[in-house]
Amino acid sequence: MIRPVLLIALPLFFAFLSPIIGIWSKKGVRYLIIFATALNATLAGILLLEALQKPVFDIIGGFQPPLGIVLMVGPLGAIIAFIINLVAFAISIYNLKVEKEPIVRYSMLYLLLVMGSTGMVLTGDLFNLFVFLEVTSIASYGLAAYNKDKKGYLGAMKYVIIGSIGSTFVLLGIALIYSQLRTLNMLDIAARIGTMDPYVKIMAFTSLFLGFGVEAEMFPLNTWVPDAYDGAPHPISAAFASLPAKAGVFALARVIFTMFSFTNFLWFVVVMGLLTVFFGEIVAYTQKDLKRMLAYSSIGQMGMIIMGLGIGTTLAVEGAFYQMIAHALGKALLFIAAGFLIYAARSGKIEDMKGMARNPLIGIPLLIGALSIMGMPPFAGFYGKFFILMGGFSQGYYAIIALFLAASIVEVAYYARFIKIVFERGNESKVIRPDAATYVPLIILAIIIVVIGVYPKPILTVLQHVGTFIAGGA
Amino acid sequence: MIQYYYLGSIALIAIGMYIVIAKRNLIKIILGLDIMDTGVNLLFISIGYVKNATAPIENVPGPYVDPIPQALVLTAIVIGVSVMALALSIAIGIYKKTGTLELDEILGVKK
Amino acid sequence: MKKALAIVLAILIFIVFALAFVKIPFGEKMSTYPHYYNPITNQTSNMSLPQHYLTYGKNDTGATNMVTAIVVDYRGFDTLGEVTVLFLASTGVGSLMYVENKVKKKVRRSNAVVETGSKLLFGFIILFGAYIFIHGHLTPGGGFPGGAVIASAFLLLYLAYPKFHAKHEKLSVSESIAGLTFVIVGLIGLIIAGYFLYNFLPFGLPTYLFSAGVIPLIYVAIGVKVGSELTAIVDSMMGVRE
Amino acid sequence: MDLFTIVSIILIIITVITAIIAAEMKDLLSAAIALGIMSLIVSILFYMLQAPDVAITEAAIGAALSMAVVIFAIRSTERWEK
Repeated sequence: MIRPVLLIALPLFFAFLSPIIGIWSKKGVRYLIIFATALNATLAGILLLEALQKPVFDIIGGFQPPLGIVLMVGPLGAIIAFIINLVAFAISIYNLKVEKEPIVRYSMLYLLLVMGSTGMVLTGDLFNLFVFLEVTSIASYGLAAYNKDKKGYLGAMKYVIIGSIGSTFVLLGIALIYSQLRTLNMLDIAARIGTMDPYVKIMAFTSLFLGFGVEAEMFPLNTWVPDAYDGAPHPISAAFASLPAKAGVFALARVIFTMFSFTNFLWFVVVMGLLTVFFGEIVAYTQKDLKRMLAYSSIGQMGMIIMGLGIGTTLAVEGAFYQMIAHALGKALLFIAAGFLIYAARSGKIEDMKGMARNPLIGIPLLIGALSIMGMPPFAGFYGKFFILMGGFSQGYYAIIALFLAASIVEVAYYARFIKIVFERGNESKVIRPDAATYVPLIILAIIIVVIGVYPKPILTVLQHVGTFIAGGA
Repeated sequence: MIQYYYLGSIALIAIGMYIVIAKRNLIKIILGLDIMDTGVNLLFISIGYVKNATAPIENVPGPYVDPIPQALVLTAIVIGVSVMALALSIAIGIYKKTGTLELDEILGVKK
Repeated sequence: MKKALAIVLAILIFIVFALAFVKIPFGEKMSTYPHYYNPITNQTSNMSLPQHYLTYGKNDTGATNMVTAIVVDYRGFDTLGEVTVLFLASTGVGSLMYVENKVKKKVRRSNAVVETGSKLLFGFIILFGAYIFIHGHLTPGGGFPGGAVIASAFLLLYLAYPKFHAKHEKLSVSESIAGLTFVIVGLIGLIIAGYFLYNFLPFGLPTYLFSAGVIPLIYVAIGVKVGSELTAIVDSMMGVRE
Repeated sequence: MDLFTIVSIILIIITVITAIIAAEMKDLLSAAIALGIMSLIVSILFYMLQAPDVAITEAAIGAALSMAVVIFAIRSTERWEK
């Protein structure tokens, strides 16, 4: 039996340990980080098996909730935590490519980013969620500016400003809830949410929704996304798309379903999601820069997830979670590949990358990732989009479905254009062989994408628990 | 009637928000974020206040005020100063690269 | 134009939240607070959460300062996260302010009065900071203000001796050791009692210095950690002067 | 109105005014000092609201150290807002 708290305590332990190790060996710290994320992924996998039997509650400090803090891990939280740690493990291998000093500090920030995102998913306490949100975002600020060039600084600055406004809103929402219910435990809040004044309740919901929307890349609050992704080191762009973003959208799901269990206010979520999809996909189509295109595409995909949550039927939420998993895997893969392509072409422009992916070690995973993100049938991304569509259909959101499909077509269009360019014949002489730190994570991620696409039964088994999640369970 | 403490703290939050949106100087914006933080902290503490009560320390007789918001605000203050220090060091980095702190000039150069 | 928009938005936020806070009473008696509900045992309690802390806090944790009891014991996990946030900030500032080749800068000496005065004061300030965090479970104060006071002692040195530089490696080692202490105390609790951050030491007599189990231990760790982190932040920020 | 109310209202008004001064000052150093004064007054307010722990922390961290950090930052960049 495994305690969820280990997923947080062990990375912390390793992070606090690494400055001491860093005095002797910088290389040692980098391998320590790989080891820590691998250990975490394993533990998260075991935790997932346990959570499938029944939700795991880990009481911290020995005080019953709501007196103390409790970690609340249902099957859905466990699978998101597992995917986050798995992707984090893959990216930590790619981290070996980062050469810029101070590398020990970089490794610590990265490990704590993973820890913060995991904590956001596992916790069952509202204020604790805020603390982990801050851990995640402060680690992200530091990493976004790590390149110490103008692009990186500007992206990080935007991220800091918008992120701080978001966290102020989260705190305001917590203050509103606390002032009426005098509790911070999510399930306690859920049990007594009906006794809140309706106006205060809606204000609290909006504050929390906007606050977590920053990390979830929701529409009016996502202007930081392209700049921060563009300016960050390549592994960090990959990590941003799959760790804090997924943790943020899971926090949104917690707010919507676990705490507030709204049914008549969900159209608001759908509209926000749809706006996000449109903003992301259409701007992505106009981008010439690879990382910016992927960043905008990430916004579009996050919009689809938020929409799926907003439609609110079992099928649509299942789709949203499937999409979260597929997007975390696929986007991380594409960003790692993008890092290689930019390195090979010595330019961030897509048109300079002619034929750069003709090496099978890069090309095949890249193709798999892109097809999965586009939502092509045999790969992981297909089920997510399909379920969201079917869910919307059953609710009669026909206009929204049409718009959603249109956005998906735009997405297919620009990915097809990108694939065509990178596989085109031409300057074969310039194609270089990737080294192990690049292709190993790519292959790991590609294999997972294919496996859960071809054989989705395990994921679907986990997602059967969506019904209890929507009803307010763990 | 709305309480003056609440009004004051919401006013601080609104002033901070105004600075962040209207001002174009990076350090000014960071100061604005700090004002917003302070406003939220004051709001939290005033939520926990109980009339004619004392601080929640057992040496003095009760009734006591609500201790939870105080614990939360302790956390929030430290988080606020952490964000501020990091934001300032990013601003210094921007200054080193561009020689200015004005957002308009920085973004204007980029065009 | 942008200014007008910002003013309108600020006023809008003010009104919207003011309307929400009209509904929230100020300074009401604690007996009017809603009672809490335990989601695991499915029971509604007969008192509110703050009332529970104030009534049973001394028995549950052994501390006489309830804020400390909540910060370190009931919600100790938050505090661990918070310490991590500060650690991240000092790491982040350090990594952003990192320069490959440190150039020696010419600095002016400050005058003799300032130098001697700060030398005299330094010890006292450190002592005061240590007092604040060691007595955190008995009197107001605790690891965070205590650490900040210690950092301000170093700040004084930085101002009085422009050449003064705290060794970054030493700072990060003390940071690490304090952080590791916190995590290890938590893990020992997990091993002994099955709860992370469990207060496994005997509580002793309330109001005595050695009471409240692990709380003083954790607060000392937090104090050292906060002190060295804030000093590291100040040091990194000072490093950029020319 | 009792003394608590009167003193609180006066202090809150001063807090808001210092915040506005901090917003409108072109001299960043003065703005930072105004912010430090605001933090100090807020810490008095915390003390009046029976939160001594928070008051100490706000005075030590919010007023003293964060001001020091801001002033260092201003010293290594520029002092005047355009």
